[in-house]
Amino acid sequence: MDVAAHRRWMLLFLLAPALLWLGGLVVLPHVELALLSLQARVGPGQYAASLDQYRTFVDEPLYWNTFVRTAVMSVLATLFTLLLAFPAAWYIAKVAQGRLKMVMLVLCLLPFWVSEMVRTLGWLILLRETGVVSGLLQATGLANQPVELLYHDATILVGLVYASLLFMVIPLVNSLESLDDSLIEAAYDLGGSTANIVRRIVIPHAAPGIAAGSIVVFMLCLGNYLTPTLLGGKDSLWFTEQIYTQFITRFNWNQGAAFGFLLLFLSSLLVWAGLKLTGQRFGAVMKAS
Amino acid sequence: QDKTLRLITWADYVPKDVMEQFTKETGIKVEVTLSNNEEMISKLRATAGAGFDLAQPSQDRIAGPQAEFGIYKPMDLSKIKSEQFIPSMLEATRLNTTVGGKVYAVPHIWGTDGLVVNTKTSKAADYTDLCAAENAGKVSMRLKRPTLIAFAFSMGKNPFALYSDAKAYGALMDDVGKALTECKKNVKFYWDGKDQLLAGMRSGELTTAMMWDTGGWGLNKTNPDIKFVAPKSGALGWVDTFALPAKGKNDEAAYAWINFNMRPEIAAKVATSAGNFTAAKGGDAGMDPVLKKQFADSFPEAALKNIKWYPAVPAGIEDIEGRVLDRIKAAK
Amino acid sequence: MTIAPAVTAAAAADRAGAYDLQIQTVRKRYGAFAAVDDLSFGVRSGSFFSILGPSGCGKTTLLRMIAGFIAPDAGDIVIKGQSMQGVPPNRRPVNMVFQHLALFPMMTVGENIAYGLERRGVKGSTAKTKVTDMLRRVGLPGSEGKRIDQLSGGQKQRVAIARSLVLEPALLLLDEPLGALDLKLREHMKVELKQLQAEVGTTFVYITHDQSEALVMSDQVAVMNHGRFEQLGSPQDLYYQPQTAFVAGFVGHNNRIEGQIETRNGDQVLLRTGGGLGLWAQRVGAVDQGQTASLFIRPEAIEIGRSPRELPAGEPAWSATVQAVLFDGGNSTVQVQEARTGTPLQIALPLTGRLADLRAGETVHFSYQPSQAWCFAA
Amino acid sequence: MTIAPAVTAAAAADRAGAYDLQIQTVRKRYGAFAAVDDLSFGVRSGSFFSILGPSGCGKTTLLRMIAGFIAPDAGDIVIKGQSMQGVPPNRRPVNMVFQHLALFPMMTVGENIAYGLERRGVKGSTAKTKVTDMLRRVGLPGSEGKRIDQLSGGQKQRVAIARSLVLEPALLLLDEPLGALDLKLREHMKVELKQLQAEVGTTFVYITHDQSEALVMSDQVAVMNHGRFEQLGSPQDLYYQPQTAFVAGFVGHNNRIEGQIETRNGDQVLLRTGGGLGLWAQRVGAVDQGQTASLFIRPEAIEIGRSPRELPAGEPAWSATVQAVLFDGGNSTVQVQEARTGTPLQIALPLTGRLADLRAGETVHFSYQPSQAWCFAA
Amino acid sequence: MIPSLPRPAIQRYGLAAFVGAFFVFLFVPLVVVAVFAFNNADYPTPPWMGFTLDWFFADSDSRTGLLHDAELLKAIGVSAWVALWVTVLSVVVGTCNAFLLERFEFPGKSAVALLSMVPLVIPGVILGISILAFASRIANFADATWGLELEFLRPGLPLVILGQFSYIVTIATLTISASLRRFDRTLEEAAFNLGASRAAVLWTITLPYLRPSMIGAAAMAFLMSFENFNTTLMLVGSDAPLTVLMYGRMREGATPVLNAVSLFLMVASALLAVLLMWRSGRAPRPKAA
Ligand SMILES: Nc1ncnc2c1ncn2[C@@H]1O[C@H](COP(=O)(O)OP(=O)(O)OP(=O)(O)O)[C@@H](O)[C@H]1O
Ligand SMILES: Nc1ncnc2c1ncn2[C@@H]1O[C@H](COP(=O)(O)OP(=O)(O)OP(=O)(O)O)[C@@H](O)[C@H]1O
Ligand SMILES: NCCCCNCCCN
Ligand SMILES: [Mg+2]
Ligand SMILES: [Mg+2]
Repeated sequence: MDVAAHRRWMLLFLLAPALLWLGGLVVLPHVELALLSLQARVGPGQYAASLDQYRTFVDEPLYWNTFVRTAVMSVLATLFTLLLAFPAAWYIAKVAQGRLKMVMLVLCLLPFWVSEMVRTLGWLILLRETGVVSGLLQATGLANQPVELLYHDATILVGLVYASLLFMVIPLVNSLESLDDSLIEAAYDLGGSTANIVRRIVIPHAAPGIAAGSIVVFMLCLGNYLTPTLLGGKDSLWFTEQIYTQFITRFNWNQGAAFGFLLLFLSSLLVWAGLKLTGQRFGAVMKAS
Repeated sequence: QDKTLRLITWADYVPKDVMEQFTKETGIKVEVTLSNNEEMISKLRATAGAGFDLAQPSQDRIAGPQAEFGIYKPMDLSKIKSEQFIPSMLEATRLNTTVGGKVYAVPHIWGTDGLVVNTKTSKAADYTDLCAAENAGKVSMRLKRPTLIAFAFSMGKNPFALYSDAKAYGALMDDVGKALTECKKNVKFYWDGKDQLLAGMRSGELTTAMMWDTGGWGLNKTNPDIKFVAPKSGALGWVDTFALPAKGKNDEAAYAWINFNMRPEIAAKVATSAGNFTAAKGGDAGMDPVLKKQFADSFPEAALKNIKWYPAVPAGIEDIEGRVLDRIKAAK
Repeated sequence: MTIAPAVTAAAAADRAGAYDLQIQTVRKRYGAFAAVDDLSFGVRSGSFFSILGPSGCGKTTLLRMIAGFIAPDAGDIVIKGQSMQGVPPNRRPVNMVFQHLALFPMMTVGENIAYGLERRGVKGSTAKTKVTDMLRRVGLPGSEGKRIDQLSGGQKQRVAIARSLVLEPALLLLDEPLGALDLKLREHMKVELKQLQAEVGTTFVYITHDQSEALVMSDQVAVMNHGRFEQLGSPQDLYYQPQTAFVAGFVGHNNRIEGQIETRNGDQVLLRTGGGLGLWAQRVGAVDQGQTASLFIRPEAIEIGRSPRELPAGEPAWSATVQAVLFDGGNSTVQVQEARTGTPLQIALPLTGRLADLRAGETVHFSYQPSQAWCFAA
Repeated sequence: MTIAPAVTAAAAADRAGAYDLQIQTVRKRYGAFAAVDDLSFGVRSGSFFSILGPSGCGKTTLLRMIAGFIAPDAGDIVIKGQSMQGVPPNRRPVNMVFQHLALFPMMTVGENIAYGLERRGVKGSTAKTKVTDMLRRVGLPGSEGKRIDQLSGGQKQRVAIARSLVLEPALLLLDEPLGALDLKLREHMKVELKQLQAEVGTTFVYITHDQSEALVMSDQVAVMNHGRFEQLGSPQDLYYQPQTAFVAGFVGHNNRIEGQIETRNGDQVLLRTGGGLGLWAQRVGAVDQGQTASLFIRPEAIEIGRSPRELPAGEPAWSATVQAVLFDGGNSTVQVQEARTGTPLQIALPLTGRLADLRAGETVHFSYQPSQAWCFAA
Repeated sequence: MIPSLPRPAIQRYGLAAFVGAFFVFLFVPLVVVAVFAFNNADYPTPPWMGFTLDWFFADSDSRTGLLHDAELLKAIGVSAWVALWVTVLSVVVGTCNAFLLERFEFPGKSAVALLSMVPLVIPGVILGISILAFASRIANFADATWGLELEFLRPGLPLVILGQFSYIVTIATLTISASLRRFDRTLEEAAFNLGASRAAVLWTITLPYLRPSMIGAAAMAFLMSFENFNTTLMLVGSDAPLTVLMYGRMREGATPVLNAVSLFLMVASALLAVLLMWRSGRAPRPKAA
């Protein structure tokens, strides 16, 4: 067969699954979501086009507050995750050698291979008022009565950071590994201090990795459902929980769809702003991850 | 014939031995999915009534969703051995679950919502005591509609009477919302899964909670200090039912399961497992004497009379409640 | 083995002024393996000093000890008269040009060069002037704003050197900086680097495994092997008076012929190969009659002609058969086998192109001066 | 420009037997840019044919057209008398050795070599025998089971060639296969590759930008530039009789001097530089009095001495000042400036080491034979 | 900094201590979950009531150990079944995508490339909901128009598989693309030149080269599917995968058998990791985690 024709057939053959996937499972479902969000119930089983769902979001400060709160907590969780993951990633990428490095990488992966449920169960055992940590605190005399460590915002943050670490560590390790040691040596040789080298050499080099990790972690936090609901207390408003509530306990798909869309839109806006601010491009960043 | 029955129901409604016995007798395997009212409805809505052969929503949550989403099919009462049911319950359920002249459910298990109290550490006697200063930080409730209704009653109102007047109901709910918002500082957490609550009571982290009677009686078995108390303003009475999803594929098995379950000896076993009472005639006879005693303790004559039975929820009410619940959740 | 300006700790003090760098019995072991083995030498101020040796001989280890990235197990490193014991790399008056240059890709050319200045607190217009000036000196005036990836290989080279030189180090250390360049560019940069060093006058310590680089650029070359110096001297010393068989084989092309010493006559010995060929050569070191030895003779030290008459008179001559002509213009050689014993030899063809038309199978004649061949104990 | 065995489509038929490969006005354009520009030539059976040219001149494009990876825009490629139009690469009787060898890392040496045989349906013991035999021929007997990453650079080289040769192609195409090797190994493989080709007798088409490789190994060399052949001939032809200024500059080292033709005397012309230096040279092509021209003279074609007496009598001589001595053993050169005009020249030092002690600043004298210098129209 | 630079002891030990603490943080929740699998109590929470193996082996009226908990065992089976399909689909489509994105140019390619990374940052709940909504729309339409009941579009395992596949395939695509990008295409040309047909080149050269990354992607896909909750929750029907079942149990009545099954998950994934490491000599590392 003629080479060009052959390539055209191959292209079609390969394009088909990709388009089915992206169209059928990503684009069209979101179009459906958008359509749903633009309808309101007018009677039993009857719906009409309407902006009510979005109006609710605007009119009712509760939802907007929930979103802001979710976003702020997610940003905080992302920052803490970055701060925590960076030294560990540095150690894995630059200090550990050979076997140790491999073992450490696998150790990082393992917790994420057992389900989020199990990890959360672990935190529940650890942190509840009658839990392990509280017991330890009392046994060591650091506390004289049971301490409730669950149901605080800080608990949610711990849970979120924990659930996100891997997704930060891996892109960081990937990008730090590609940093040639001799660049650091050269900077040091030219008189650079540790802080300066980190600021001028390491961070600029790792920027795509940092951005990739941060985006994924931010979106994961924002979209998390289990951790805030199980670890969070009576004030733990989480936007995905609102969406879930609308869909499941209120049977209001239209409202839920609008919330879902708003979450997607507002978070994309945040990510976009973050990328713009740091001068990165999404495609390049995700490739780096 | 199809050899499995896909059942979506509450925890503890299908004890292992009952399931095994059923399978042995009929050759039908039972696949159980645990759920609650809202999730049951949502699931069936998403499937347009497919995916399950039998569901067990509460009787008050059938008519509304059926009108809205058409997720159930009418019961063929001729296939039900109606002689196995307590007639008054069957009749009450029939009334509440009739839509367009067709009946959609038969009763299975009934019980109440009230207070679970650790009598050693708490003296709560009505819902409003959940908000008493002395119980601060040691109480829990669900952030769901029963709580709103319970508080309305304890505030001296009758919410059920306002079901038909959306505006008045809304105003009442706003008041209840305010009270509950006030109360929020007292709450350790709003429980969602029953296990979370039970663990809290068991460990002493909680002293008082609004919950189903069954939870209180269960705890009472291991810790006699914990009791189920019918609140002064009245316990809320519910009936969980059997209903057929619109696109169930194995109605035969569903009817078989219903009739099997309503046999007195089976009903007794189920009721014991669930810790509640059954709508099966004569089921009480075979029930755990301990449970009977607990029931008698919790429900003196007056309290039994004072039980407020949920009427069917008209459409639209849940929207009003939802908004109020969200506000409570969001309040600082 | 003689190391020319071997510096003992005692002698070092007197002559400190003349030396920018003194290495005093420095040693580095990895386990039982000595990467650098009790090495001592000095590098004169302002000179271009090369360390030449095969891969793995310890060059990089030595250089990194001088730079301070590796601490020696024993011995001292003295730079400009100051012991470097305990001085971290960023406090040493030396700078390093890395094998792959290690230019900072996230900075412009100007920022790269200014980096070290800024770290010293030199900022603003002073720094700017220095950068501009430095770029001019390395032949890249006005390139401050360019990105690193806009530079060619040779330009990157010069920026890397400029980045170090702008700090005016006492010593510039270069670790095979031409290794990554292609052949033609390497040829060119060799000459350029030598000129640059002559202009700026900074002492260069340059390591390489390419003998041509070391010979062309250096004032002094140390040939390193197994963590030790085999010989230290001027390029000509190494080429014309190799002190060890290793140096003779490593520096320049050489024919190596094994045999036994048959006779000794003063400093000249007669080596007899297994095949029976007898060759006279200079004896180097303690090699004597009866011993097995290696004889080295460079392809260009052998005279060749179609008839014996073309050879210089007075030297013994042999006839040989041409196996292959490796025509390479001015670097052409022939591979021959001595007629009687079959001993293989490589012989350079005259630059004039006189024998350019030789063909495999022809008979040729060759001779050499024993003073241009060396014999080492094997 | 004359292309020696230029083959026209008509003439091709007669001589098909003598040629394994005929390229007939083949062209490949990328946009307006002609990577290969109406090229025609033939490669004789059993010869070692090199294409030498600078980076980007179109060598790889040409080779890939022969292999069938790129379709020519125009012209035909004839292999063993068969037109290759429409024949896909896996059906052509040619095999290719890739620049980075492209050995299959997931297979053993044996599996690599057997790969092509298996594709032809040759399996089992027949294939095994062929592989064993091939490995023996390339000097790696018994290496079947080795993994690719256990081989040295030179061994990989041989496996890559074996993998192609085992298919007994009419033509073996080699795309700078020595490019990735280090210097010493490259020197060695040059000789080895030439020997191998002579033994197996397969026609080799070899491309390289390294003139030394082309000269040492080839029977015929084509010098390519901008998609065309500048000259095609034996290595000696190219070196001693360059037909174009490009060839003179590209093949071997050369001094290039610009000026104007002052006089012509038969085939010799006198070139006068801007500085006033007058030099005689062979005229190549149509360059004549009054024209600007470039004169080329090789560093090794210039005689040099400390006094004029050391120079051959009868040729004009000049004096000059030494700028730098680039000592590189047998390849040493001096950079000098002619005393009166300052014209810079590079002169090779005699192989004998006679002038090894020259220093910058000394005065030297030089002369050359005009027959060894060429003048081209600029 | 890197080991070749002298660092003050405090920095050196500080970093090592930090990394130690990091791994403790990572593993403490898992360790307590594992330990409480042996607690002789009826609830998966403290206090510690003594050691027992009941939660693995018991089969009495009051206690059902992992080995006899038919529901749990079935859920593991369901999860494995789902994971298997998700793995096969993700690797096959991921490989096609990798070829499409690395080997072909076509109009709109950059949009396809960008879009194919988007599922990574869509919250799982929203992905689940949108697919649910879209699928119901089609199913309802088919039902209403042709009376056709398209059961696979109703909540159930097929939809769970599609939902998980919709974002796991992104990870497979990134992993396999990265490997394909590093692939030296001259290997293919060499094979072609040695007489191989196009199919033979693919089969004998390209796919074997991609095999390690395909195995890595498969392992990753399997584990991510196994542990997925958010998307699955929205799409399950009557067959509950393990995570959904565990969630239900955690809400409605948990025993330490949950800890026991968690311990089983940890051991299984650790074994898988060791197997992969041993086979490839390199830590399995997901692209974009
Ligand atoms: N950290 C180390 N641990 C163990 N051995 C080492 C270490 N660093 C270097 N070596 C060994 O020390 C020897 C000298 O290494 P070095 O890098 O100094 O060689 P080199 O002369 O620079 O070689 P090249 O020309 O290949 O760069 C080598 O044999 C090397 O294997
Ligand atoms: N696909 C292409 N599209 C556009 N231009 C091309 C393409 N392939 C090659 N070229 C151009 O054609 C010219 C010849 O390329 P080719 O690869 O044949 O050079 P070469 O002689 O092999 O060079 P090198 O020695 O660097 O390998 C180059 O200028 C190159 O930029
Ligand atoms: N509002 C209706 C509540 C129904 C509760 N059913 C409880 C079942 C407890 N096992
Ligand atoms: Mg080195
Ligand atoms: Mg090329």
